[in-house]
Amino acid sequence: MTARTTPVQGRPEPVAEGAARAAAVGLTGDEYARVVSLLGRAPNDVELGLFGGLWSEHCSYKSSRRHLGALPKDGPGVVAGPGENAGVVRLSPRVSLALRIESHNHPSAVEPYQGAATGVGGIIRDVASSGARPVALLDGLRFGPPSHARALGHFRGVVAGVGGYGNCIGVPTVGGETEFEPGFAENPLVNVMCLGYLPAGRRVRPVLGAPGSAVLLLGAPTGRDGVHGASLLASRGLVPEDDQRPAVQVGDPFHGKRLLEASLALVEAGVLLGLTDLGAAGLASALAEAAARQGVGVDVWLERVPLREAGLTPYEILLSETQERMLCAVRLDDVARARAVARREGVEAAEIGRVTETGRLRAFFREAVVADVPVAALTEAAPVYDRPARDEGRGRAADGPLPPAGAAGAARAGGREVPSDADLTGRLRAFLSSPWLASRRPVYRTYDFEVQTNTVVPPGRDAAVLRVRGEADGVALALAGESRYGRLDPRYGGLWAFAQALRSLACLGARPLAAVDCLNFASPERPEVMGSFRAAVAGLAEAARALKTPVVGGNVSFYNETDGRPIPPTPVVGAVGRVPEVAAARARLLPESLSGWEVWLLGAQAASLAASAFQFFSGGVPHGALPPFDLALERRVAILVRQAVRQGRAVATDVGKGGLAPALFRLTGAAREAAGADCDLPLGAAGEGCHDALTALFGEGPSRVLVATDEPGARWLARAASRLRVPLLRLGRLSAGDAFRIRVRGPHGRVVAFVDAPRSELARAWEGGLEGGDGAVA
Amino acid sequence: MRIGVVVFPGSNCDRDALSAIELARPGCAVAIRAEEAELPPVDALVLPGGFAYGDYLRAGALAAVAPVMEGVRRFADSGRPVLGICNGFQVLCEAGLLPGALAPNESGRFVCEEVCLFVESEATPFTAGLGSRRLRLPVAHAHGRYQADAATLDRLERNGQVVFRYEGQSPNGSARRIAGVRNERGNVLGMMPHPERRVEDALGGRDGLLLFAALLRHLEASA
Amino acid sequence: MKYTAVVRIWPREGVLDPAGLAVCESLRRLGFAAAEVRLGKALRLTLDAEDEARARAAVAEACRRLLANPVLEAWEIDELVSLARSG
Amino acid sequence: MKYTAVVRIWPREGVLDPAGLAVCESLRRLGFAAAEVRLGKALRLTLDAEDEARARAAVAEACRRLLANPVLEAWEIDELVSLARSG
Ligand SMILES: Nc1ncnc2c1ncn2[C@@H]1O[C@H](COP(=O)(O)OP(=O)(O)O)[C@@H](O)[C@H]1O
Ligand SMILES: [Mg+2]
Repeated sequence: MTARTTPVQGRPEPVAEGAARAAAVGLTGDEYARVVSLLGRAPNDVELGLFGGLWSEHCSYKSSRRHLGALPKDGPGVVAGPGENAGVVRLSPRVSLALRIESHNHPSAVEPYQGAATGVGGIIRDVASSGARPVALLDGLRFGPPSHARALGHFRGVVAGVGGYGNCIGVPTVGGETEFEPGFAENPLVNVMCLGYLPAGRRVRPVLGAPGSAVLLLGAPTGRDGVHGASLLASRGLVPEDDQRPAVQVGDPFHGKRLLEASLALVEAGVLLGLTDLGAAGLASALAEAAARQGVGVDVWLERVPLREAGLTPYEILLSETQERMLCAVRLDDVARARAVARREGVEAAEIGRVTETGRLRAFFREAVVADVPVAALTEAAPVYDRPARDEGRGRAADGPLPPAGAAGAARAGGREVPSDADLTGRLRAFLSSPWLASRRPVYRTYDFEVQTNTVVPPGRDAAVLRVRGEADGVALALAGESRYGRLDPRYGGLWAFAQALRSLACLGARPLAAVDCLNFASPERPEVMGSFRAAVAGLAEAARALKTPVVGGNVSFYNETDGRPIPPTPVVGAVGRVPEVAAARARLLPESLSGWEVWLLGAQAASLAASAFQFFSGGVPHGALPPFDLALERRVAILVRQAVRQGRAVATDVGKGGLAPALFRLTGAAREAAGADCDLPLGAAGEGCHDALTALFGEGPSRVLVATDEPGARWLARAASRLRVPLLRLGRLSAGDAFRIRVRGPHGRVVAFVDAPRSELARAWEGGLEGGDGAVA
Repeated sequence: MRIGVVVFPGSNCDRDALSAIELARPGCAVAIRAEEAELPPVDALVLPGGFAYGDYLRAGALAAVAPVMEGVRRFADSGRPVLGICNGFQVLCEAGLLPGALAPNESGRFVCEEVCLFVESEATPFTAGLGSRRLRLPVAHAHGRYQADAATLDRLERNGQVVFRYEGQSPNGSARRIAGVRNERGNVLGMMPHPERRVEDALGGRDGLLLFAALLRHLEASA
Repeated sequence: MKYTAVVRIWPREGVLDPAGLAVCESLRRLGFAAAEVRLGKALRLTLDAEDEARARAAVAEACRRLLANPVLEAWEIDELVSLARSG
Repeated sequence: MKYTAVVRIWPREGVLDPAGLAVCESLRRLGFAAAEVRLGKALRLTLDAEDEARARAAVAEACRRLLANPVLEAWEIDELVSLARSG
């Protein structure tokens, strides 16, 4: 882009020219007209670039903002909610937790390794800029099936990128999700969440301080990378073969680590008036948003911005998304001290601007004014859309005709037919080794999940548990996304994601403190996408209220589509909870052995194959009726499970993806020493809708948890469950041997189907599912 | 008694090492910045894990020429105890203070998991009294495949310089399943597994504490 | 016929090369008068092909499809020799 | 005078090169008749020196002291040009 650097004075401009200029920065003709009326003149190119960046979906949330108000953001202990660097919630009188989630979907589709790496770098800086030391990462990943060459490339590149950055900077990746589904073959999802610890009294905000304060830019010299990454890349679908080179950023975790230490040193030195990460739309958005929060103005001298290569234009300097940079404000007297503190960590701090009373963002380049616009025009005055939304979800597919049978078993998976016994064991084995369920260890073992030595429960369970040095209470963290049910009913998808994240915490004995959400959708300009967005948010909000958990931050990623092929609606929820007496928790949560313990199913017993992993696995098109979602029961189940686990009476696992049989398999692996299983699954009693063996074994439904407990524990459980009105069903026992047996019993206790395999054989299939062959991580 | 932990830009297990040492003996751990040429007075040195200087070029290569390394070399030459953990091991090999080199894992991938190792030499300040014990410690590295030519490997085995060996399959394809080696004199030890990550039951065990306790005993005896 | 090609893959102009920067800094610290370092990959590839033109085409195709990431990297064929000829 | 050198650093003969093996496998999967791949590094180094001989000596010295690890790697100077001459 050639920069016209002098402000254009009220020159009437042909409409067509305006529209073309607007399109180059991702704005519509109407938005351009709005800019002209706000300024009272046509913007010059630099100014237009500022509007393009700040009014992008990514920065302005213009399509989503109206709907996000539905999410409850207040709760006991909430110190900072959405709109800050990170949400902050109190853990103890001494320690608070900072958490935030971000998507890096588009960059990861274009360049998987760097896209994922810079996503990790960005989320770490967000948490650090709230004054917290980042202590954990979680990554929510979605790809097409690994048999699809492009999807395999995404998978390998993204996993390597998350590890490449996270391992190097020294923040452990303690959990996440890795899902493979046809809907993500072109558009992978990379959602990353970061947790930080900070002293309870500390509050660092993304602001600039009073007029007269100095503005410092910390970190890497600015290059041309990622100019308009946010506004262009994330504001439309992907176009295959498109040249998106300028939009890609490269991460440097080594510099990231130095910047992290420098930022925290500055916070500790007590010199900061404000601190913020440079993310989407670079310097432009960091300056404008920070100034807007206080209603101040800011002057910035672009020639003082350290450059990586010569010849960057003012336009590029303002909009570059070069990584590993932060912006801070200090009092004039403190500039020298701040720079010394940063330099000690190997980081340069350039004084690039001054806070003013003007309320305007003014950029100078070698004496010339290259942009002069009201801060409020860039921020508060950004358009907000009430885009047309059409509800297509709920029940539509369920009421429609069954799709024609695809592969053998597709129709049966939805119907009643019970396959032969031999078939069932083989199917369980194949299902466990398929990308749907296969062990994620090949992924998380490439992540350092123990650095910083806080990891009490490492990845492999429903949630991870961390200690906090010097505190009795620890923290559990989990991430849960939902992309299958949303195809049938997007509200249900929202309910599921939220409830599952909290259920995962309960399985490790944690009480929820706060959640964050990441909403991944296709183009908001399609009414059906907007409809699913609205419904999913409504589902999240309902669940958050019913489960009494505030949503302290979130992120929206639209335009996840290629050539008009949208991803399925995918809300992802990250949650943190408190684990009391964490020092003793490891022995309780990771026992030596569970053999001889009883197996109980707690909670709802309704299940269905509709949009279940098994239905997809069997080659079916998602169809059928989803089981009812009773949020009140969900809450009671979570309370019961939490109490049982906390008191050391049970080891629990959520019955999520894949249903009961895979959950039982996971339970047999929950102790250091694997156990066998010997269980009975009575049809009908096993739940509403469970009238056939496939649904009983593989059907999915909310509010279900499988626990192992000893005999006194079982008595306790029975009493507690009746007090809390939670249904209970005893399924059998875990055994010392290697046999994994489930008998499905029909009327009069007759065995109508069974699974019977050596547990070690199932384990081999499960463990090797993502290893070797074409699915290998490396 | 003071044990120094060298903090390179990009080290990320420095705090973990400092707190493990503090747990073994409160008040004796000191951080030393690698950009400073002079070592403060200390009785032993630990080079911690992480990605010093980003591990760019080769793991440990750029750190091996950091300003502090001259001091580390003199310290080692004087016979005082030096322990390199993970990245620290890589740095010591790159600096020539230990024989051999650490190549990329056979799998080509980073690996983070708990392994078992045997202590095969007591002739270091960190393993005295731990003879033929079996330790459970975690590894977390992408470049942990110990390599040296056959003659060197034979010599190391003959001299008892192989201090730790992985039990069963090595997680990285190390020559002769070597997990840690010492110099001839025995005062410099490098190991890929992380003892500082196993110093509390709450975090999975205390086998790592044995090494720090052995070091303290050694320092006391020689004080 | 067997051919051996050496391909060099460089970070593109303008693309951040953190490794090159770090190496340059260390070289300076060691007293070398290094002004700039770019760190790329070298790849020696032995393959079957009918003649040199086809070998070159195959290597170029491999660079495009797999070896280099066009978003971040530029490649060049540095050498191409027939193994028979080179001994 | 400014010189630019390109250095190639290879995994030594006999040292396992997992990255090269992985690339080779992927090439075969894509249908290339790849027999062997070794993955090394290429380093472009711009430095000041009085003349070409000194430039070459400095680069060789940098390889020995920092750029290559003799246990694992072999290095070669692939190119050395004076920037003035090459334009
Ligand atoms: N991308 C990832 N990063 C880190 N951990 C992961 C990732 N994917 C999965 N995991 C971990 O693997 C385990 C199994 O994950 P998942 O298959 O989603 O099962 P669950 O039903 O327990 O959520 C969990 O502990 C999870 O945290
Ligand atoms: Mg999960």
